[in-house]
Amino acid sequence: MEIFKSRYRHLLRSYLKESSEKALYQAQLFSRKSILQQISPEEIISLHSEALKEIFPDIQEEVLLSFDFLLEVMVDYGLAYQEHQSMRDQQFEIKSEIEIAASIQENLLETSIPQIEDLDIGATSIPAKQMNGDFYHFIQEGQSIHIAVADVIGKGIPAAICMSMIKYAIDSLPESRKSPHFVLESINRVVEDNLEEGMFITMFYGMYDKVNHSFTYGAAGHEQGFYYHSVTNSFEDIVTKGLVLGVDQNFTYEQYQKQVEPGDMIVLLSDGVTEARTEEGFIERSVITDLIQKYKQLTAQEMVEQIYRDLEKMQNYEMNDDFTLIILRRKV
Amino acid sequence: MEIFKSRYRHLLRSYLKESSEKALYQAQLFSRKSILQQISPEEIISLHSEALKEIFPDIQEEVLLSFDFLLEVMVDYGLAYQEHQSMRDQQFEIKSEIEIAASIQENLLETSIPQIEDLDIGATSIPAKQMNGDFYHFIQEGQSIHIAVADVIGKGIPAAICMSMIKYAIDSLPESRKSPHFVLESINRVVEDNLEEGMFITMFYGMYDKVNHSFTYGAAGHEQGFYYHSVTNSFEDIVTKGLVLGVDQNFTYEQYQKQVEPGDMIVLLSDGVTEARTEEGFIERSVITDLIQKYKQLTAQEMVEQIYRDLEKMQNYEMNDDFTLIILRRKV
Amino acid sequence: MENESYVKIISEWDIVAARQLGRNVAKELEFGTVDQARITTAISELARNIYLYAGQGEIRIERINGRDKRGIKVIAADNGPGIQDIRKVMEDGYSTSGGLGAGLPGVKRLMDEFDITSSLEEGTIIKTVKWTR
Amino acid sequence: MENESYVKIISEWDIVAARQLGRNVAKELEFGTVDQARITTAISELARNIYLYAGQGEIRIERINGRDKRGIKVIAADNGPGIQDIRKVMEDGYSTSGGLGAGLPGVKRLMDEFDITSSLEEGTIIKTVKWTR
Ligand SMILES: [Mn+2]
Ligand SMILES: [Mn+2]
Ligand SMILES: [Mn+2]
Ligand SMILES: [Mn+2]
Repeated sequence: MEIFKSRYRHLLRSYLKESSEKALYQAQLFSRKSILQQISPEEIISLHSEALKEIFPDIQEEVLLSFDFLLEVMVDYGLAYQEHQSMRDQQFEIKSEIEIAASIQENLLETSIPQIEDLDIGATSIPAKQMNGDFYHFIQEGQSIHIAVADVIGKGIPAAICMSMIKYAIDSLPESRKSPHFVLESINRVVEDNLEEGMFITMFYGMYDKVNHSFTYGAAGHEQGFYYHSVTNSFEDIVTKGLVLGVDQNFTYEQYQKQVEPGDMIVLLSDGVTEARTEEGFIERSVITDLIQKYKQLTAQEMVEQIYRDLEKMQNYEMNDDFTLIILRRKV
Repeated sequence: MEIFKSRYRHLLRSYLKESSEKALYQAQLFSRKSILQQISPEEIISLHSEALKEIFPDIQEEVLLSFDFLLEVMVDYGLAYQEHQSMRDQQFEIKSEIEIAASIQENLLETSIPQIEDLDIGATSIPAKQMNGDFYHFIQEGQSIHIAVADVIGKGIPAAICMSMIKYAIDSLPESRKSPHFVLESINRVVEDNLEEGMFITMFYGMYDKVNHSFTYGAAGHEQGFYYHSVTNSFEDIVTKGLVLGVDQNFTYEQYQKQVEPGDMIVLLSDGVTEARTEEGFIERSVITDLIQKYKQLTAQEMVEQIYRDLEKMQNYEMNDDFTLIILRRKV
Repeated sequence: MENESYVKIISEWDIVAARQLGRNVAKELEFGTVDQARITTAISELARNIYLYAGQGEIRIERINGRDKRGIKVIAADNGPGIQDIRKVMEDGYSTSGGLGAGLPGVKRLMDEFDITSSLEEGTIIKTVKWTR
Repeated sequence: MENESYVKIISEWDIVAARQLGRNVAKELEFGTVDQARITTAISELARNIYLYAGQGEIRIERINGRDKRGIKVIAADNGPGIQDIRKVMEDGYSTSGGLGAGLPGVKRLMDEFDITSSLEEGTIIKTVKWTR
């Protein structure tokens, strides 16, 4: 402190002598050091008034007195400043916690894409912030491949915790209860029981029969996917009815079925894909089908990744929602 | 700004006239308002120098010049202060996310304390931060009451996500696999599979037989509890051997049994209880048993709550770790 | 006792009286001007809390001696409803952002020692100490 | 052109020259003393960044006219290695906590407008404006 005191007096004295920009530059460098040493603004006021007293022994008594007043005002500024410093430390801590949590979540939700002779499957899910509130999950059981895609309304940590719950809930269902409408109905009850009022989850659940090449599915308020007909080279929406999860405990979900022909594609997604927001507003759903057309020569995994990259760029690298895109293609 | 200017001049003038404490109190109230209006400290310096110029028209030119220097120093303080303000806003956002997450977690981990004629049970679990990395869970099944207590190494969000996983893992075990050593071994495998390198969980698992009044238990590196013998009015440690979960996939856990007599107590806890840190360092384990002695006339639930309050105060309300304390007493 | 004096806090102007008492003692103990201002701000905050939340109470000021140092002890006592969640009021950011001033975390920062007890029955007692350097 | 002047930043003392140029223009445009100090601090920060990270570059100062207002435009240009992660350097807390000063977020706060482009090939150009009120 003594060093700061004499340094301040020295710098002030040379400023008063030369009135030079150089002295003011040194004032700034001084300030930087004193902030680093956690010298608070009221201490700076006190340095200033003491320096004035020494430099001008005949200074008006009342001018010196005025610094008591200024000091009093600055004490509260000093406190606000210290408080913010301590909050900054907390913040760094929280940020590193979230990073760890995100990597745990990634481990927990890990699901491997089934490798099946007749099917080409690609999937990607990328969070807008650090933690993902979207979720997809593959299960192979008997002659079926189950595919779940879900999206919690809300993002970040709360959404991520919900997703872990949904995954465990699906995993604990016995095989006999895993047809789409059963799954949606059970998860709906779990969500009702466990989640707070005002939390909703949308979900798509499908079952691909590897032997008969039929796709059975149902959904709860989830963004509609696309079905690509190879013969006509055209898309249709995968239309489903069903309330979002967590609203009505007793809701019964409908179940649909499609016969999948060679070359056909099933495209599942979250609203983060279709609600990509560019400078001109939300994109049209046709942007997605155009991209699929454009990349349909690629493998399913290459397609989903390339489409993500294109949409990321369209949005100037600022993603507003978690992004999940899955493509299943029946090979010839 | 004009209002602040004339108000400042007015207050300073009356301070210079009366030199009164009242005027300084008003300086503080002024400061509070100007902070709220995001007036930065360099602006206060400018208010001060302008007020001086008006109050003392004959003030030395050089004294006024000195404020240019002080102003230059304060600009950097103002910036640091503004930066912290913007970080505070971010922090409120994250905090509200964490609050929602914490309440979801509370819902997810909710467990009700069994009401049994022969037993008096009290339990409390209080997080050090918003999210709890400690966890307890009661299950009633047949003639047994199962009690799990676990503690993730680490606190906050990552720990909380792990805990949700452990709860689902325990709940999905079939009844036949719920003896303590089985539970510890299965959860150990789940932890190995799902958690990152370097994450550990300690756990105690016990089963109270309501008919035979025997207590069967085992633990994985968990803080030792206490057993209170009513006949001798004395405590013994509940000693267990067993590696923490998540280290060795194939570890086999030992199982122990105790015959519980009327008036006896089983005290289970997390290390947040025993590692309470006061100004003199960590407390002795005997502090806990002394507190139990002191409050043993109370119901089990009153005991755990009163002991928490005492330890909270001993630590000057700064809890360093999640705190979980459970007491089971066999009634006469 | 000569070493202890107090001010009853009933109206807002008693805050000023408590500040004055604290500042006088701080001056006598030869605290520097910055520390004088800090001690006074802490007293102001404590007195204002009593005035705003407890309705009435008192600020006691003591001169105290440590091993080889002297200090000022400021005690704020009231019979108000007590503080429900002490951990919460000791958290940063709530009082300042709402314009409520430094709050108790601020008082803690301004002083060297800080202790608080609060209960529904006995109200709140806050004891703080600052030592001369 | 009369409206634009510049200072080459090679040594630390060129920072002072850039500040001086900026302050003169700010004074002529009749900015208040607080704003003069802020503009100068922003220039100082930009010049110092060039000196520390790019080795050399220049600060250009322009007087500009808006619809019904006047302003000062400060441009910092260098041929340094460019900024790898612009989102990172625009985040709060990194530079001040390490004692590196206000950093680019600080410059952005001090001025009214702020724009940055940076690439490995063309170095970094930062354009900032402050308007008289
Ligand atoms: Mn979502
Ligand atoms: Mn979404
Ligand atoms: Mn823990
Ligand atoms: Mn612990």
